[in-house]
Amino acid sequence: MTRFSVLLFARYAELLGSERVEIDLPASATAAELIDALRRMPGGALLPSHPFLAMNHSQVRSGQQLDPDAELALLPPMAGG
Amino acid sequence: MTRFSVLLFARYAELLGSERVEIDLPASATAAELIDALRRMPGGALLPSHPFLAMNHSQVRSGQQLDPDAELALLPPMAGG
Amino acid sequence: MAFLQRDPLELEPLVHDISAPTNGAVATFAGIVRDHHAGRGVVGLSYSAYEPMAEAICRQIVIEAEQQFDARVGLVHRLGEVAIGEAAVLVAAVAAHRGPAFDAVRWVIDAVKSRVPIWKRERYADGSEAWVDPTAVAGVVPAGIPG
Amino acid sequence: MAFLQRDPLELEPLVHDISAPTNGAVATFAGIVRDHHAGRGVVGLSYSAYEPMAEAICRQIVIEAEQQFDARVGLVHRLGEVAIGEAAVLVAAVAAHRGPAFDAVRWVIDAVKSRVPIWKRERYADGSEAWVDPTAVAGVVPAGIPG
Repeated sequence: MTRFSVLLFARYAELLGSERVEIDLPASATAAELIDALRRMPGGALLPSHPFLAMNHSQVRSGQQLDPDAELALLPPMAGG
Repeated sequence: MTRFSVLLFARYAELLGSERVEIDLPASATAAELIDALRRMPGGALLPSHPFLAMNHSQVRSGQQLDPDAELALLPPMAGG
Repeated sequence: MAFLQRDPLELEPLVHDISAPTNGAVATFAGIVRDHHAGRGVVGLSYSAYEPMAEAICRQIVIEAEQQFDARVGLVHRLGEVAIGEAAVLVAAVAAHRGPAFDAVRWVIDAVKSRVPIWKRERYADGSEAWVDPTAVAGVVPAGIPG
Repeated sequence: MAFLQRDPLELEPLVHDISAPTNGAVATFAGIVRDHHAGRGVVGLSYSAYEPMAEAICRQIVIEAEQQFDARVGLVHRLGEVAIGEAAVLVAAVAAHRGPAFDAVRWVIDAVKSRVPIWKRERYADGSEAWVDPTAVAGVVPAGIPG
Protein backbone atom coordinates (compact mmCIF):
# COMPACT_ATOMS: atom_id res chain seq x y z
CA MET A 1 0.00 0.00 0.00
CA THR A 2 1.07 3.57 -0.74
CA ARG A 3 0.09 6.66 1.20
CA PHE A 4 -1.78 9.34 -0.81
CA SER A 5 -2.23 12.78 0.69
CA VAL A 6 -5.18 14.87 -0.55
CA LEU A 7 -5.89 18.57 0.06
CA LEU A 8 -9.53 19.47 0.70
CA PHE A 9 -11.14 22.88 0.32
CA ALA A 10 -14.24 24.83 1.27
CA ARG A 11 -17.34 22.61 1.57
CA TYR A 12 -15.37 19.39 1.04
CA ALA A 13 -13.01 20.28 3.91
CA GLU A 14 -16.08 20.82 6.11
CA LEU A 15 -17.65 17.51 5.07
CA LEU A 16 -14.54 15.52 5.98
CA GLY A 17 -13.63 17.73 8.92
CA SER A 18 -10.09 18.40 7.69
CA GLU A 19 -8.14 20.36 5.07
CA ARG A 20 -5.92 17.35 4.40
CA VAL A 21 -6.54 13.60 4.51
CA GLU A 22 -4.18 10.67 4.06
CA ILE A 23 -5.33 7.42 2.47
CA ASP A 24 -3.48 4.12 1.88
CA LEU A 25 -4.17 2.63 -1.54
CA PRO A 26 -2.32 0.36 -3.98
CA ALA A 27 0.51 2.28 -5.69
CA SER A 28 -1.35 1.90 -9.02
CA ALA A 29 -4.52 3.56 -7.72
CA THR A 30 -6.61 5.64 -10.12
CA ALA A 31 -8.49 8.88 -9.48
CA ALA A 32 -11.77 6.95 -9.30
CA GLU A 33 -10.35 4.59 -6.67
CA LEU A 34 -9.10 7.50 -4.55
CA ILE A 35 -12.50 9.20 -4.74
CA ASP A 36 -14.27 5.95 -3.80
CA ALA A 37 -12.04 5.70 -0.73
CA LEU A 38 -12.71 9.35 0.20
CA ARG A 39 -16.46 8.78 -0.10
CA ARG A 40 -16.23 5.87 2.38
CA MET A 41 -14.54 8.09 4.99
CA PRO A 42 -16.63 9.64 7.80
CA GLY A 43 -18.51 12.57 6.22
CA GLY A 44 -17.43 11.50 2.73
CA ALA A 45 -20.83 10.14 1.67
CA LEU A 46 -21.96 13.65 0.74
CA LEU A 47 -19.11 14.09 -1.76
CA PRO A 48 -20.36 13.96 -5.36
CA SER A 49 -19.52 10.80 -7.31
CA HIS A 50 -17.33 12.72 -9.78
CA PRO A 51 -15.71 15.64 -7.98
CA PHE A 52 -12.90 17.71 -9.54
CA LEU A 53 -9.60 16.08 -8.58
CA ALA A 54 -6.45 18.07 -9.33
CA MET A 55 -2.97 16.56 -9.54
CA ASN A 56 -0.21 19.20 -9.58
CA HIS A 57 -2.84 21.85 -10.44
CA SER A 58 -4.31 19.98 -13.44
CA GLN A 59 -7.58 18.06 -13.55
CA VAL A 60 -7.24 14.27 -13.68
CA ARG A 61 -9.76 11.95 -15.32
CA SER A 62 -11.40 9.04 -13.47
CA GLY A 63 -9.26 6.30 -14.97
CA GLN A 64 -5.97 8.14 -14.68
CA GLN A 65 -3.34 6.61 -12.41
CA LEU A 66 -2.16 8.82 -9.56
CA ASP A 67 1.38 9.83 -8.69
CA PRO A 68 1.73 9.51 -4.89
CA ASP A 69 4.39 12.25 -4.95
CA ALA A 70 2.13 14.72 -6.77
CA GLU A 71 0.02 17.34 -5.01
CA LEU A 72 -3.54 15.99 -5.00
CA ALA A 73 -6.49 18.25 -4.26
CA LEU A 74 -10.25 17.74 -4.27
CA LEU A 75 -12.01 20.89 -5.49
CA PRO A 76 -15.66 21.88 -4.99
CA PRO A 77 -17.32 23.68 -7.94
CA MET A 78 -15.42 26.88 -8.66
CA ALA A 79 -17.22 29.97 -7.33
CA GLY A 80 -14.89 32.88 -8.03
CA GLY A 81 -15.72 36.04 -9.92
CA MET B 1 -37.11 85.37 -49.82
CA THR B 2 -36.49 84.21 -46.28
CA ARG B 3 -33.21 84.33 -44.40
CA PHE B 4 -31.88 80.95 -43.21
CA SER B 5 -29.03 80.86 -40.74
CA VAL B 6 -26.80 77.78 -40.71
CA LEU B 7 -24.18 76.77 -38.14
CA LEU B 8 -20.99 75.21 -39.53
CA PHE B 9 -18.49 73.05 -37.67
CA ALA B 10 -14.98 71.67 -37.93
CA ARG B 11 -13.87 71.10 -41.54
CA TYR B 12 -17.05 72.63 -43.00
CA ALA B 13 -16.48 75.83 -41.02
CA GLU B 14 -12.94 75.95 -42.42
CA LEU B 15 -14.14 75.37 -46.00
CA LEU B 16 -16.59 78.27 -45.86
CA GLY B 17 -14.40 80.41 -43.63
CA SER B 18 -17.09 80.93 -40.99
CA GLU B 19 -18.93 79.16 -38.19
CA ARG B 20 -22.23 80.64 -39.31
CA VAL B 21 -23.59 81.61 -42.73
CA GLU B 22 -26.84 83.30 -43.72
CA ILE B 23 -28.61 82.48 -46.96
CA ASP B 24 -31.76 83.93 -48.53
CA LEU B 25 -34.04 81.29 -50.04
CA PRO B 26 -37.75 80.92 -50.71
CA ALA B 27 -39.64 80.32 -47.45
CA SER B 28 -40.56 76.83 -48.72
CA ALA B 29 -36.90 75.82 -49.24
CA THR B 30 -35.94 72.17 -48.68
CA ALA B 31 -32.77 70.75 -47.15
CA ALA B 32 -31.47 69.88 -50.63
CA GLU B 33 -32.03 73.47 -51.84
CA LEU B 34 -30.18 74.88 -48.84
CA ILE B 35 -27.26 72.53 -49.41
CA ASP B 36 -27.14 73.44 -53.11
CA ALA B 37 -26.94 77.11 -52.13
CA LEU B 38 -24.18 76.40 -49.59
CA ARG B 39 -22.18 74.49 -52.21
CA ARG B 40 -22.33 77.53 -54.54
CA MET B 41 -20.82 79.77 -51.87
CA PRO B 42 -17.05 80.55 -51.92
CA GLY B 43 -15.33 77.43 -50.57
CA GLY B 44 -18.59 75.45 -50.68
CA ALA B 45 -17.66 73.35 -53.72
CA LEU B 46 -15.75 70.93 -51.46
CA LEU B 47 -18.84 70.16 -49.37
CA PRO B 48 -20.19 66.67 -50.06
CA SER B 49 -23.41 66.48 -52.07
CA HIS B 50 -25.33 64.96 -49.14
CA PRO B 51 -23.90 66.31 -45.89
CA PHE B 52 -25.62 65.77 -42.52
CA LEU B 53 -28.01 68.70 -41.98
CA ALA B 54 -29.52 69.00 -38.52
CA MET B 55 -32.65 71.01 -37.72
CA ASN B 56 -33.16 71.54 -33.99
CA HIS B 57 -30.67 68.70 -33.32
CA SER B 58 -32.35 66.12 -35.57
CA GLN B 59 -31.24 65.03 -39.02
CA VAL B 60 -33.39 66.28 -41.90
CA ARG B 61 -33.83 64.42 -45.18
CA SER B 62 -33.13 66.04 -48.57
CA GLY B 63 -36.73 66.70 -49.50
CA GLN B 64 -37.80 67.99 -46.11
CA GLN B 65 -38.94 71.61 -45.92
CA LEU B 66 -36.95 73.81 -43.54
CA ASP B 67 -38.26 75.95 -40.71
CA PRO B 68 -36.43 79.31 -40.90
CA ASP B 69 -36.87 79.72 -37.13
CA ALA B 70 -35.23 76.36 -36.37
CA GLU B 71 -31.55 75.94 -35.53
CA LEU B 72 -29.91 74.60 -38.67
CA ALA B 73 -26.44 73.06 -38.56
CA LEU B 74 -24.27 71.37 -41.16
CA LEU B 75 -22.28 68.53 -39.59
CA PRO B 76 -19.14 66.81 -40.90
CA PRO B 77 -18.89 63.05 -40.29
CA MET B 78 -18.99 62.40 -36.53
CA ALA B 79 -15.56 61.64 -35.13
CA GLY B 80 -16.06 61.30 -31.39
CA GLY B 81 -15.05 58.38 -29.23
CA MET C 1 -25.11 65.82 -15.54
CA ALA C 2 -22.83 67.10 -18.28
CA PHE C 3 -21.75 64.63 -20.95
CA LEU C 4 -19.04 66.93 -22.30
CA GLN C 5 -16.07 67.96 -20.20
CA ARG C 6 -12.90 69.99 -20.83
CA ASP C 7 -11.02 68.66 -17.79
CA PRO C 8 -9.36 65.22 -17.78
CA LEU C 9 -11.87 62.39 -17.41
CA GLU C 10 -12.02 60.20 -14.33
CA LEU C 11 -13.60 56.78 -14.22
CA GLU C 12 -14.23 56.47 -10.50
CA PRO C 13 -16.80 59.28 -10.06
CA LEU C 14 -18.57 58.15 -13.23
CA VAL C 15 -18.97 54.62 -11.83
CA HIS C 16 -19.79 55.86 -8.35
CA ASP C 17 -22.70 57.96 -9.63
CA ILE C 18 -24.45 54.93 -11.12
CA SER C 19 -23.63 52.27 -8.50
CA ALA C 20 -26.14 50.59 -6.20
CA PRO C 21 -25.84 47.64 -3.77
CA THR C 22 -28.18 45.55 -5.91
CA ASN C 23 -25.70 45.60 -8.80
CA GLY C 24 -23.11 42.90 -9.24
CA ALA C 25 -21.37 43.94 -12.45
CA VAL C 26 -19.57 47.06 -13.61
CA ALA C 27 -18.22 47.23 -17.15
CA THR C 28 -16.32 50.22 -18.46
CA PHE C 29 -14.67 51.46 -21.62
CA ALA C 30 -12.10 54.19 -22.12
CA GLY C 31 -11.12 55.46 -25.55
CA ILE C 32 -7.52 56.60 -25.27
CA VAL C 33 -5.68 59.05 -27.50
CA ARG C 34 -3.04 57.08 -29.39
CA ASP C 35 0.35 58.21 -30.63
CA HIS C 36 -0.40 57.22 -34.22
CA HIS C 37 -3.22 57.16 -36.76
CA ALA C 38 -3.31 55.80 -40.30
CA GLY C 39 0.44 55.30 -40.19
CA ARG C 40 1.31 58.85 -39.06
CA GLY C 41 2.76 59.87 -35.74
CA VAL C 42 0.22 61.89 -33.73
CA VAL C 43 1.59 64.43 -31.25
CA GLY C 44 -1.70 65.86 -30.02
CA LEU C 45 -5.32 66.45 -30.84
CA SER C 46 -8.34 68.45 -29.89
CA TYR C 47 -12.05 67.67 -29.88
CA SER C 48 -14.76 70.16 -30.70
CA ALA C 49 -18.52 69.65 -30.70
CA TYR C 50 -21.87 71.09 -31.64
CA GLU C 51 -22.33 71.25 -27.91
CA PRO C 52 -26.10 71.52 -27.33
CA MET C 53 -26.83 68.78 -29.84
CA ALA C 54 -23.99 66.60 -28.54
CA GLU C 55 -25.32 66.89 -24.98
CA ALA C 56 -28.84 66.05 -26.17
CA ILE C 57 -27.70 63.05 -28.22
CA CYS C 58 -25.54 61.72 -25.36
CA ARG C 59 -28.53 61.96 -23.02
CA GLN C 60 -30.68 60.15 -25.58
CA ILE C 61 -28.07 57.39 -26.02
CA VAL C 62 -27.91 56.83 -22.25
CA ILE C 63 -31.70 56.64 -21.99
CA GLU C 64 -31.92 54.19 -24.89
CA ALA C 65 -29.16 52.00 -23.43
CA GLU C 66 -30.68 51.91 -19.95
CA GLN C 67 -34.06 50.87 -21.35
CA GLN C 68 -32.59 48.31 -23.72
CA PHE C 69 -30.13 46.59 -21.36
CA ASP C 70 -31.59 46.92 -17.85
CA ALA C 71 -28.42 48.71 -16.75
CA ARG C 72 -27.47 52.12 -15.44
CA VAL C 73 -25.13 53.95 -17.78
CA GLY C 74 -22.57 56.73 -17.37
CA LEU C 75 -21.00 58.59 -20.29
CA VAL C 76 -18.61 61.51 -20.61
CA HIS C 77 -16.63 62.82 -23.60
CA ARG C 78 -13.65 65.13 -23.46
CA LEU C 79 -13.51 68.42 -25.41
CA GLY C 80 -10.54 70.63 -26.20
CA GLU C 81 -6.90 69.56 -26.16
CA VAL C 82 -6.30 65.95 -25.13
CA ALA C 83 -2.79 64.58 -24.60
CA ILE C 84 -1.54 61.23 -25.89
CA GLY C 85 -2.50 58.54 -23.38
CA GLU C 86 -5.42 60.49 -21.93
CA ALA C 87 -9.02 59.34 -22.23
CA ALA C 88 -11.17 60.94 -24.92
CA VAL C 89 -14.34 59.15 -23.81
CA LEU C 90 -15.47 57.04 -20.86
CA VAL C 91 -18.47 54.74 -20.72
CA ALA C 92 -19.59 52.77 -17.67
CA ALA C 93 -22.53 50.44 -17.13
CA VAL C 94 -23.71 48.88 -13.90
CA ALA C 95 -26.14 45.96 -13.93
CA ALA C 96 -27.23 42.99 -11.88
CA HIS C 97 -25.21 40.66 -14.12
CA ARG C 98 -22.25 40.97 -16.44
CA GLY C 99 -24.00 40.29 -19.76
CA PRO C 100 -26.15 43.44 -19.76
CA ALA C 101 -23.25 45.51 -18.39
CA PHE C 102 -20.93 44.49 -21.23
CA ASP C 103 -23.66 44.81 -23.86
CA ALA C 104 -24.64 48.29 -22.68
CA VAL C 105 -21.08 49.64 -22.72
CA ARG C 106 -20.40 48.28 -26.17
CA TRP C 107 -23.66 49.60 -27.57
CA VAL C 108 -23.09 53.04 -26.07
CA ILE C 109 -19.57 53.50 -27.43
CA ASP C 110 -20.73 52.44 -30.90
CA ALA C 111 -23.64 54.90 -30.65
CA VAL C 112 -21.36 57.70 -29.48
CA LYS C 113 -19.04 57.20 -32.43
CA SER C 114 -21.83 57.22 -35.00
CA ARG C 115 -24.33 59.71 -33.58
CA VAL C 116 -22.73 62.41 -31.43
CA PRO C 117 -21.60 65.57 -33.29
CA ILE C 118 -18.00 65.71 -32.10
CA TRP C 119 -14.97 66.28 -34.32
CA LYS C 120 -11.32 65.51 -33.86
CA ARG C 121 -8.40 67.52 -35.20
CA GLU C 122 -5.08 65.71 -35.09
CA ARG C 123 -1.62 67.25 -35.07
CA TYR C 124 1.09 65.13 -36.67
CA ALA C 125 4.78 64.70 -36.02
CA ASP C 126 5.56 66.42 -39.36
CA GLY C 127 3.82 69.62 -38.20
CA SER C 128 0.66 69.20 -40.25
CA GLU C 129 -2.89 68.93 -38.91
CA ALA C 130 -6.09 67.35 -40.18
CA TRP C 131 -9.71 66.78 -39.27
CA VAL C 132 -10.28 63.07 -38.83
CA ASP C 133 -13.00 61.59 -41.03
CA PRO C 134 -13.92 58.06 -39.87
CA THR C 135 -16.03 57.61 -42.99
CA ALA C 136 -13.01 58.06 -45.26
CA VAL C 137 -11.72 54.94 -47.03
CA ALA C 138 -9.54 52.95 -44.62
CA GLY C 139 -5.85 53.56 -45.14
CA VAL C 140 -6.37 56.85 -46.96
CA VAL C 141 -4.74 59.59 -44.95
CA PRO C 142 -6.97 62.65 -44.55
CA ALA C 143 -5.92 65.69 -46.55
CA GLY C 144 -3.40 67.55 -44.46
CA ILE C 145 -3.86 71.18 -43.60
CA PRO C 146 -0.52 72.93 -43.06
CA GLY C 147 -0.03 73.41 -39.34
CA MET D 1 2.40 39.94 -10.22
CA ALA D 2 -0.05 38.41 -7.76
CA PHE D 3 -3.50 37.56 -9.04
CA LEU D 4 -4.93 37.06 -5.55
CA GLN D 5 -5.13 39.90 -3.05
CA ARG D 6 -6.56 40.31 0.46
CA ASP D 7 -6.68 44.13 0.35
CA PRO D 8 -9.44 46.01 -1.49
CA LEU D 9 -8.99 45.97 -5.26
CA GLU D 10 -8.16 49.08 -7.24
CA LEU D 11 -8.76 49.47 -10.94
CA GLU D 12 -6.35 52.27 -11.70
CA PRO D 13 -3.05 50.49 -10.94
CA LEU D 14 -4.30 47.40 -12.77
CA VAL D 15 -4.96 49.44 -15.90
CA HIS D 16 -1.77 51.48 -15.50
CA ASP D 17 0.39 48.36 -15.44
CA ILE D 18 -0.82 47.24 -18.87
CA SER D 19 -1.15 50.60 -20.66
CA ALA D 20 1.01 51.77 -23.55
CA PRO D 21 0.80 54.81 -25.87
CA THR D 22 0.04 52.57 -28.84
CA ASN D 23 -3.24 51.41 -27.27
CA GLY D 24 -6.49 53.18 -27.96
CA ALA D 25 -8.98 51.11 -25.97
CA VAL D 26 -9.29 50.08 -22.35
CA ALA D 27 -12.15 47.80 -21.30
CA THR D 28 -12.68 46.74 -17.70
CA PHE D 29 -14.98 44.58 -15.62
CA ALA D 30 -15.59 44.59 -11.89
CA GLY D 31 -17.60 41.88 -10.17
CA ILE D 32 -19.21 43.51 -7.15
CA VAL D 33 -20.50 41.82 -3.99
CA ARG D 34 -24.27 42.18 -4.00
CA ASP D 35 -26.64 42.49 -1.07
CA HIS D 36 -28.73 39.50 -2.17
CA HIS D 37 -28.38 36.06 -3.75
CA ALA D 38 -31.03 33.54 -4.77
CA GLY D 39 -33.65 35.62 -3.02
CA ARG D 40 -31.83 35.87 0.32
CA GLY D 41 -30.34 38.99 1.88
CA VAL D 42 -26.54 38.75 1.97
CA VAL D 43 -24.75 40.66 4.73
CA GLY D 44 -21.19 39.59 3.95
CA LEU D 45 -19.02 36.97 2.35
CA SER D 46 -15.53 35.63 2.19
CA TYR D 47 -13.50 34.07 -0.59
CA SER D 48 -10.97 31.29 -0.11
CA ALA D 49 -8.78 29.62 -2.71
CA TYR D 50 -6.44 26.76 -3.45
CA GLU D 51 -3.90 29.52 -3.74
CA PRO D 52 -0.96 28.08 -5.72
CA MET D 53 -3.30 26.52 -8.29
CA ALA D 54 -5.47 29.65 -8.45
CA GLU D 55 -2.39 31.80 -9.12
CA ALA D 56 -1.22 29.37 -11.81
CA ILE D 57 -4.62 29.21 -13.51
CA CYS D 58 -5.02 33.01 -13.45
CA ARG D 59 -1.60 33.38 -15.08
CA GLN D 60 -2.59 30.81 -17.70
CA ILE D 61 -5.89 32.59 -18.41
CA VAL D 62 -4.09 35.90 -18.92
CA ILE D 63 -1.57 34.30 -21.29
CA GLU D 64 -4.31 32.61 -23.29
CA ALA D 65 -6.33 35.82 -23.52
CA GLU D 66 -3.37 37.94 -24.60
CA GLN D 67 -2.50 35.47 -27.36
CA GLN D 68 -6.09 35.06 -28.50
CA PHE D 69 -7.16 38.72 -28.57
CA ASP D 70 -3.99 40.76 -29.27
CA ALA D 71 -4.55 42.65 -26.03
CA ARG D 72 -2.74 43.13 -22.74
CA VAL D 73 -4.72 41.80 -19.81
CA GLY D 74 -4.78 42.52 -16.08
CA LEU D 75 -6.59 40.34 -13.55
CA VAL D 76 -6.90 40.35 -9.77
CA HIS D 77 -9.27 38.47 -7.45
CA ARG D 78 -9.99 39.32 -3.83
CA LEU D 79 -9.58 36.78 -1.01
CA GLY D 80 -10.91 36.88 2.56
CA GLU D 81 -13.76 39.03 3.80
CA VAL D 82 -15.33 41.30 1.17
CA ALA D 83 -17.97 43.88 2.07
CA ILE D 84 -21.17 44.49 0.12
CA GLY D 85 -20.44 46.91 -2.72
CA GLU D 86 -16.74 46.04 -2.89
CA ALA D 87 -15.13 44.39 -5.90
CA ALA D 88 -14.49 40.65 -5.76
CA VAL D 89 -12.67 40.56 -9.09
CA LEU D 90 -11.26 43.07 -11.56
CA VAL D 91 -10.37 42.43 -15.19
CA ALA D 92 -8.84 44.97 -17.57
CA ALA D 93 -7.78 44.70 -21.18
CA VAL D 94 -5.89 47.23 -23.24
CA ALA D 95 -5.76 46.92 -27.02
CA ALA D 96 -5.31 48.98 -30.17
CA HIS D 97 -9.05 48.89 -30.81
CA ARG D 98 -12.17 48.35 -28.74
CA GLY D 99 -13.30 45.01 -30.18
CA PRO D 100 -10.36 42.97 -28.86
CA ALA D 101 -10.42 44.86 -25.56
CA PHE D 102 -14.09 44.00 -24.93
CA ASP D 103 -13.68 40.42 -26.15
CA ALA D 104 -10.66 39.81 -23.94
CA VAL D 105 -12.33 41.10 -20.77
CA ARG D 106 -15.44 39.06 -21.37
CA TRP D 107 -13.49 35.91 -22.13
CA VAL D 108 -11.30 36.34 -19.06
CA ILE D 109 -14.15 36.81 -16.59
CA ASP D 110 -15.92 33.75 -17.99
CA ALA D 111 -12.69 31.75 -17.69
CA VAL D 112 -12.10 32.95 -14.11
CA LYS D 113 -15.57 31.84 -13.08
CA SER D 114 -15.23 28.38 -14.57
CA ARG D 115 -11.55 27.53 -14.07
CA VAL D 116 -10.02 29.23 -11.01
CA PRO D 117 -10.27 27.28 -7.72
CA ILE D 118 -11.86 29.96 -5.56
CA TRP D 119 -14.84 29.45 -3.25
CA LYS D 120 -17.33 31.87 -1.77
CA ARG D 121 -19.01 31.57 1.60
CA GLU D 122 -22.01 33.85 2.06
CA ARG D 123 -23.49 35.07 5.34
CA TYR D 124 -27.22 35.76 5.22
CA ALA D 125 -29.46 38.24 7.01
CA ASP D 126 -31.05 35.36 8.99
CA GLY D 127 -27.66 34.47 10.52
CA SER D 128 -27.00 31.36 8.43
CA GLU D 129 -24.04 30.80 6.10
CA ALA D 130 -23.46 28.69 3.00
CA TRP D 131 -20.86 27.84 0.39
CA VAL D 132 -22.08 29.10 -2.97
CA ASP D 133 -22.32 26.43 -5.67
CA PRO D 134 -22.80 28.03 -9.11
CA THR D 135 -23.44 24.56 -10.57
CA ALA D 136 -26.51 24.04 -8.36
CA VAL D 137 -29.90 24.22 -10.07
CA ALA D 138 -30.89 27.87 -10.49
CA GLY D 139 -33.29 29.06 -7.82
CA VAL D 140 -32.39 26.29 -5.37
CA VAL D 141 -30.90 27.85 -2.28
CA PRO D 142 -27.73 26.11 -1.12
CA ALA D 143 -28.07 24.07 2.05
CA GLY D 144 -27.52 26.46 4.91
CA ILE D 145 -24.95 25.80 7.59
CA PRO D 146 -25.96 27.36 10.93
CA GLY D 147 -23.82 30.45 11.42
